[in-house]
Amino acid sequence: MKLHEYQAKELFSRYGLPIPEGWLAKTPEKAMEHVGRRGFPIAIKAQVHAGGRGKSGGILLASNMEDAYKAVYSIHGMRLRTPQTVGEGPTVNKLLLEKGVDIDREFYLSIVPDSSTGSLLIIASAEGGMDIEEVAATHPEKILQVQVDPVMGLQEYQKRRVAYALGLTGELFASFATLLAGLYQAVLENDLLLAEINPLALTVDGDFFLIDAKAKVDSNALFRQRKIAAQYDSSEEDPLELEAQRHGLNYIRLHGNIGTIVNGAGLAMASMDIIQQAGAEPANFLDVGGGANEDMIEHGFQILLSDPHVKAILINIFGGILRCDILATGVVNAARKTGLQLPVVVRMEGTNAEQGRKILAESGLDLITATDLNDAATKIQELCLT
Amino acid sequence: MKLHEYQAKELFSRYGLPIPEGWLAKTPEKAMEHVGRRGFPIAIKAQVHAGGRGKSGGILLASNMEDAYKAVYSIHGMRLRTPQTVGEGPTVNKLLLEKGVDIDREFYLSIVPDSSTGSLLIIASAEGGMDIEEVAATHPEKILQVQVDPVMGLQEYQKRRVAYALGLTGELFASFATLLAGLYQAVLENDLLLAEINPLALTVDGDFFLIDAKAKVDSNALFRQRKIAAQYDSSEEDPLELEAQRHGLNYIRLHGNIGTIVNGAGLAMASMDIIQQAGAEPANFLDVGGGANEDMIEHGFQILLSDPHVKAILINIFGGILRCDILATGVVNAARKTGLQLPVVVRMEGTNAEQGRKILAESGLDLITATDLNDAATKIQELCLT
Amino acid sequence: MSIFVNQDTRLLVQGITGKEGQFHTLQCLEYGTRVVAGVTPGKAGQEVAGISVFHTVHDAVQETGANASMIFVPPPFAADAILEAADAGVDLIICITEGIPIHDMLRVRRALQGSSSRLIGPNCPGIITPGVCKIGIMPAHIHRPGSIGVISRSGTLTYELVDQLTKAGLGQSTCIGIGGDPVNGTGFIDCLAAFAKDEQTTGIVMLGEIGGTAEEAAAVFIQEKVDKPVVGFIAGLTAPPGRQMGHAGAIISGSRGSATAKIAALEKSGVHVYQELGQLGAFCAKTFAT
Amino acid sequence: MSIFVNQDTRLLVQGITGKEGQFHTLQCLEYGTRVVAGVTPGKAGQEVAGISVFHTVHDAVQETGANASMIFVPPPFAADAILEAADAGVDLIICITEGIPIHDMLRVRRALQGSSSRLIGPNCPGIITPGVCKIGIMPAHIHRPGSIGVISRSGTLTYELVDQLTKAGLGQSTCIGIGGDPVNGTGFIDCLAAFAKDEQTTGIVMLGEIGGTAEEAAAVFIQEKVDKPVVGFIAGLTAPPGRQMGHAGAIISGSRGSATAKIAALEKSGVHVYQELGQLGAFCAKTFAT
Repeated sequence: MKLHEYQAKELFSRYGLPIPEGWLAKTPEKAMEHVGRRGFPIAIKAQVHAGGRGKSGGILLASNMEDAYKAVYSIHGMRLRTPQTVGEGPTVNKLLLEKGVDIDREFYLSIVPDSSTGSLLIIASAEGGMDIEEVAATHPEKILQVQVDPVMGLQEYQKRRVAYALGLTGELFASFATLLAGLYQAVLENDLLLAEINPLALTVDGDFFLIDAKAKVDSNALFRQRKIAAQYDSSEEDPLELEAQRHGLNYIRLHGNIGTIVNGAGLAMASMDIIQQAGAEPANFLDVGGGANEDMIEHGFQILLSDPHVKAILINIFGGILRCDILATGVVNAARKTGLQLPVVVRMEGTNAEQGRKILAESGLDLITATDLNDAATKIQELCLT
Repeated sequence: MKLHEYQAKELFSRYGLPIPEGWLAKTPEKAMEHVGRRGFPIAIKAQVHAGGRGKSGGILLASNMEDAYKAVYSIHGMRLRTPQTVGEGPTVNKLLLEKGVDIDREFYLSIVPDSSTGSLLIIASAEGGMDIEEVAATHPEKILQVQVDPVMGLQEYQKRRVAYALGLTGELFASFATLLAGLYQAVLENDLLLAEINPLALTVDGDFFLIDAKAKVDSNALFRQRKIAAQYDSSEEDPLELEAQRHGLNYIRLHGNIGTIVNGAGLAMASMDIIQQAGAEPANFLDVGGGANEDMIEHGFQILLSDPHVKAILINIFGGILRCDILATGVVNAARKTGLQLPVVVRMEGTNAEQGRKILAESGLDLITATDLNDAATKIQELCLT
Repeated sequence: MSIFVNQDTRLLVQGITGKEGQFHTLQCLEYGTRVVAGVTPGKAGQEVAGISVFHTVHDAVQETGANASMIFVPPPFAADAILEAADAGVDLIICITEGIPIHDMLRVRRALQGSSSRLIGPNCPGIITPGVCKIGIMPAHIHRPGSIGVISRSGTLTYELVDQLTKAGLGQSTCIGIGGDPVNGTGFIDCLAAFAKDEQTTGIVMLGEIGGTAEEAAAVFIQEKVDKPVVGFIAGLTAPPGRQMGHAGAIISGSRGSATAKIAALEKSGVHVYQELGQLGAFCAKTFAT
Repeated sequence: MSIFVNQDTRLLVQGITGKEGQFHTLQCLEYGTRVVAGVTPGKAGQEVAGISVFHTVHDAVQETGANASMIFVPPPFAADAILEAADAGVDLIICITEGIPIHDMLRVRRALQGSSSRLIGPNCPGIITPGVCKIGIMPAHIHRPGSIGVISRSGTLTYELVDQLTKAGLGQSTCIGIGGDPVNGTGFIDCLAAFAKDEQTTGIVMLGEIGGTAEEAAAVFIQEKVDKPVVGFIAGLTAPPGRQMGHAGAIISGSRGSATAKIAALEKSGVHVYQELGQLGAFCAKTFAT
């Protein structure tokens, strides 16, 4: 779960990290009120989940009232399309206004749990700013990676390593070390999958400020991160994906017309591959997971049926922890409630598959049964041709 | 550094551990005031560093005013001699008065950093009370030892292991788990070498109370435990040992008459062995340590000279990190300041030994030089015979 | 022979009194697995299908000599359950639980370094040596004893493959689901090394998927250390690129982790990569026959 | 040959700019040790006796290829210095510092499990292979190259012994002070194992003292694994019993840890125990001659 910039900054500031004075506004009028009261220079920043906002007009700096007015009204309500967004991009309906600071140097600093090294990885560079990915690609030696043992935690020598690599000594070392320790603590205590500050600015007065900040929280940890879970902003999400989330389903909407219901991410991806190999396009990725119950199956089915693009459905289940009888009951209930009109190819194997097939057969519903994966692919192909 | 019972309880209570209501009194009059105000039953407990106080009359329970009066006046001012004290035992000048609780069961619980397993060792037994050492000797299976990884910290499953082994389930499990976690945290954050609760009482109402509590702090960690260092009660210490401590010297007073100044604990112990093998008795153990400076040597020398039992001194230095020239200068200064009258055998080898010998030779002092350890032993023997 | 499990495996089940725990304990028992104990804190003295339940893993191990554990404990408590099993000296720990926070698993993986316990999973279907021992949630009937070793990151994809293998006349020596989480215990390389040494195993099938770089590392290992034929499949060739994790992810992984990169790495190491899932079993039969 | 250090040892000194650090760096240099770098945070760019000082151990290792470190950092920062050296991949870490809190050392020892770095100390005089490499604070001139391996918990007691050995005509292969703290790195057993395998070493002297049970464990190891003659000495036979640490200490250690118990354990394992320190060198000469 991604946090907005203003949420991430609020979170980090609770760990003593220095953020510029800022004010959130939900309307252009409120934004202009803040501008009028706070003076210049002031930054106007779109609060949407879109990397690369700066280059795409989502962040503007104003040094007088006229510029500020233009900036506020151009950003608020815009659809922000950046290299990292999908489709037309999200609509901006929240602005963060921030007092400008007098920047001397810009650093890059992030912490991520890194599975390949089994560490909490600190990534830092003296070449902060918008083009850090390019620095990583062209000058990897300018990027320091420090692996923190997740059990030992951040050590003093690691703070020194990062600070000295960034050229920070003396008093700057001390304030940077405190900042880094705070960021590390924030990552740990909030189950962050990403904490990124770019740029971390050093002002001409020798003060650090988080100019931009990103944070992403482990969705698997929301059971113990209630406060963060409550900050979830669903306004940018696809309504069907939201509906799926509510029922614990892993659903991603795509652009094709063959809906899929599969258990297991690997088999779901492979099923999409099969649909494409059959000459059609998958309408979605939908992994009902291992612990699915009747309700979840039923809701997954309903979500597919409410996508107008879906012309046919492939159900591909290989039962392990998810028993086929449970799946079958869910499908039957959903088909009855929705008055199913679409062709549905069902392929079912594994735990309690016999019982599952029996439930489907006795339901009186008009379902197309596939004997194996090859057969299912053939039947999908036939549906596409008709 | 040992804490008194009332200090240990105050420390543990900051971690949420439940202690009985109690009041400290430095005079019998104050103690009786508390008794008058608080009612019965009340426990009167000597606050001295002496294990086994209970059996030796240092803890009495009173259920009426007359008993309380007798108890307070018998304990206050007494010298408490127990199997674990040396000599006549310390004088009691502080009393802890504690409200009695209605005990159902008594447990033993302690945590120590254990070098042999490299863990923080939890020791627990359902057979709490005064005779835990006997339980350990005769029924080791009644004592549970759980090794906590010092880096991972106390895990939930370890709380369960201890609690279930003590027969604590349901609500008792929950409150015990909290107590154990608090005790562990206290050990970590205060650099404790020992945290011991014996007995840990469970009342008939299902509440836990720390009836007796011991804590010992790592002296090497006092640099970061300033608050605890300030609680140091030196009233029970030997004045010469205190003086040595003030100068960073590791000094223990013994009963013989040959004083020793040695660098390194191993060589110091071996030097004591040599004195005994030569037919004399060492007056002390004095390790001036590796980082000794002139001042420390001088003070060590002065401490030996102020012990009236000391009839001769053996200085045995093998210089490594402690350079012999530094030692020699310290000895010369101290001898001059004190107007040295006693015979001193000096044996000096190692780093800068030549310079050291030269300083001694040129000092004009009347020192007995030994060429090696055998020679030193012989010269000590000669002194003893004369 | 087989790897990691055999007829001497004595299984305990952590979370045995839960719904899934009970169901799959029964399934394992029916298959012939020697289930000797269950653990659910606070429920010592109960029984599940005749199996005694203990408060702690230490008690269970001491009383029953269990040397393997299957974990069905819910995500908030699963990391602790793994640590408990390792501390009690259980040799093989199979964690079925899905959805354990990544910070928990980083700590668990670090704690298990240097331990004598092997962790499989979490978020995995388990391990089975057909005809001998099943520990996990895989449907038993699709397996047949034989000489093919199977390693997979994905549960149901494994069932699909195994079903096809069996139907194609290829039995399995051992099938291992290593789990789909980014931080897990036993990886491709550990399994490849064990299969390479296992006399019963004559061929290996490896099912990978997009994300991470475990398949790339496995490819290097295969080239250097595995003499037996290996068939590979990577799921997610047509999946849209994953949602961006900010810059940090890109800085660490660069262009690695895509299906194309993984397929290229495996092919370069001599792995027989085949991407038609419907005919994968038939392809294996052909490949391992030569 | 020798153990742990040799002519390829490239030393860096952590805390090189302090008074003791400077003094002993000079002594090591004079002895011929290849001191290649120093580390003091905040002092990169300075020099000590011509040796470059770096901010961090990582920088020092990268620039100079140092593979050993000698630590003179004060107690509050010493644990961190050890961890830094290990993280930078330094093979051999010798920590001279005395007075490190025990909780710090418990964490360090746990962190180093499974690491490729060997820690000697803390609170130790260091290690010397006479004529080749000296890392530590021992007075150099008392040593002679030879074939006796020396292991000791006590610094100055070691000097005493080595001085006597040299005067008795016995040179040393390597002398190691493992340090007197309850929690340390390399122990008696590690050193015994290395000396047992070292061709140059023909006899071993082991100096123990009261407290702990390291000598008892070493005795068991000697009986099982060491074929070379071993002479033993235990300091503290006449020391008064240590101050009581409450019940917990007694529960853990029981009656172990006394000088008498240690001497008995060593003698039972065939170690030649001799308690007259003044004649210990002569005793070694006699024992190792047979």
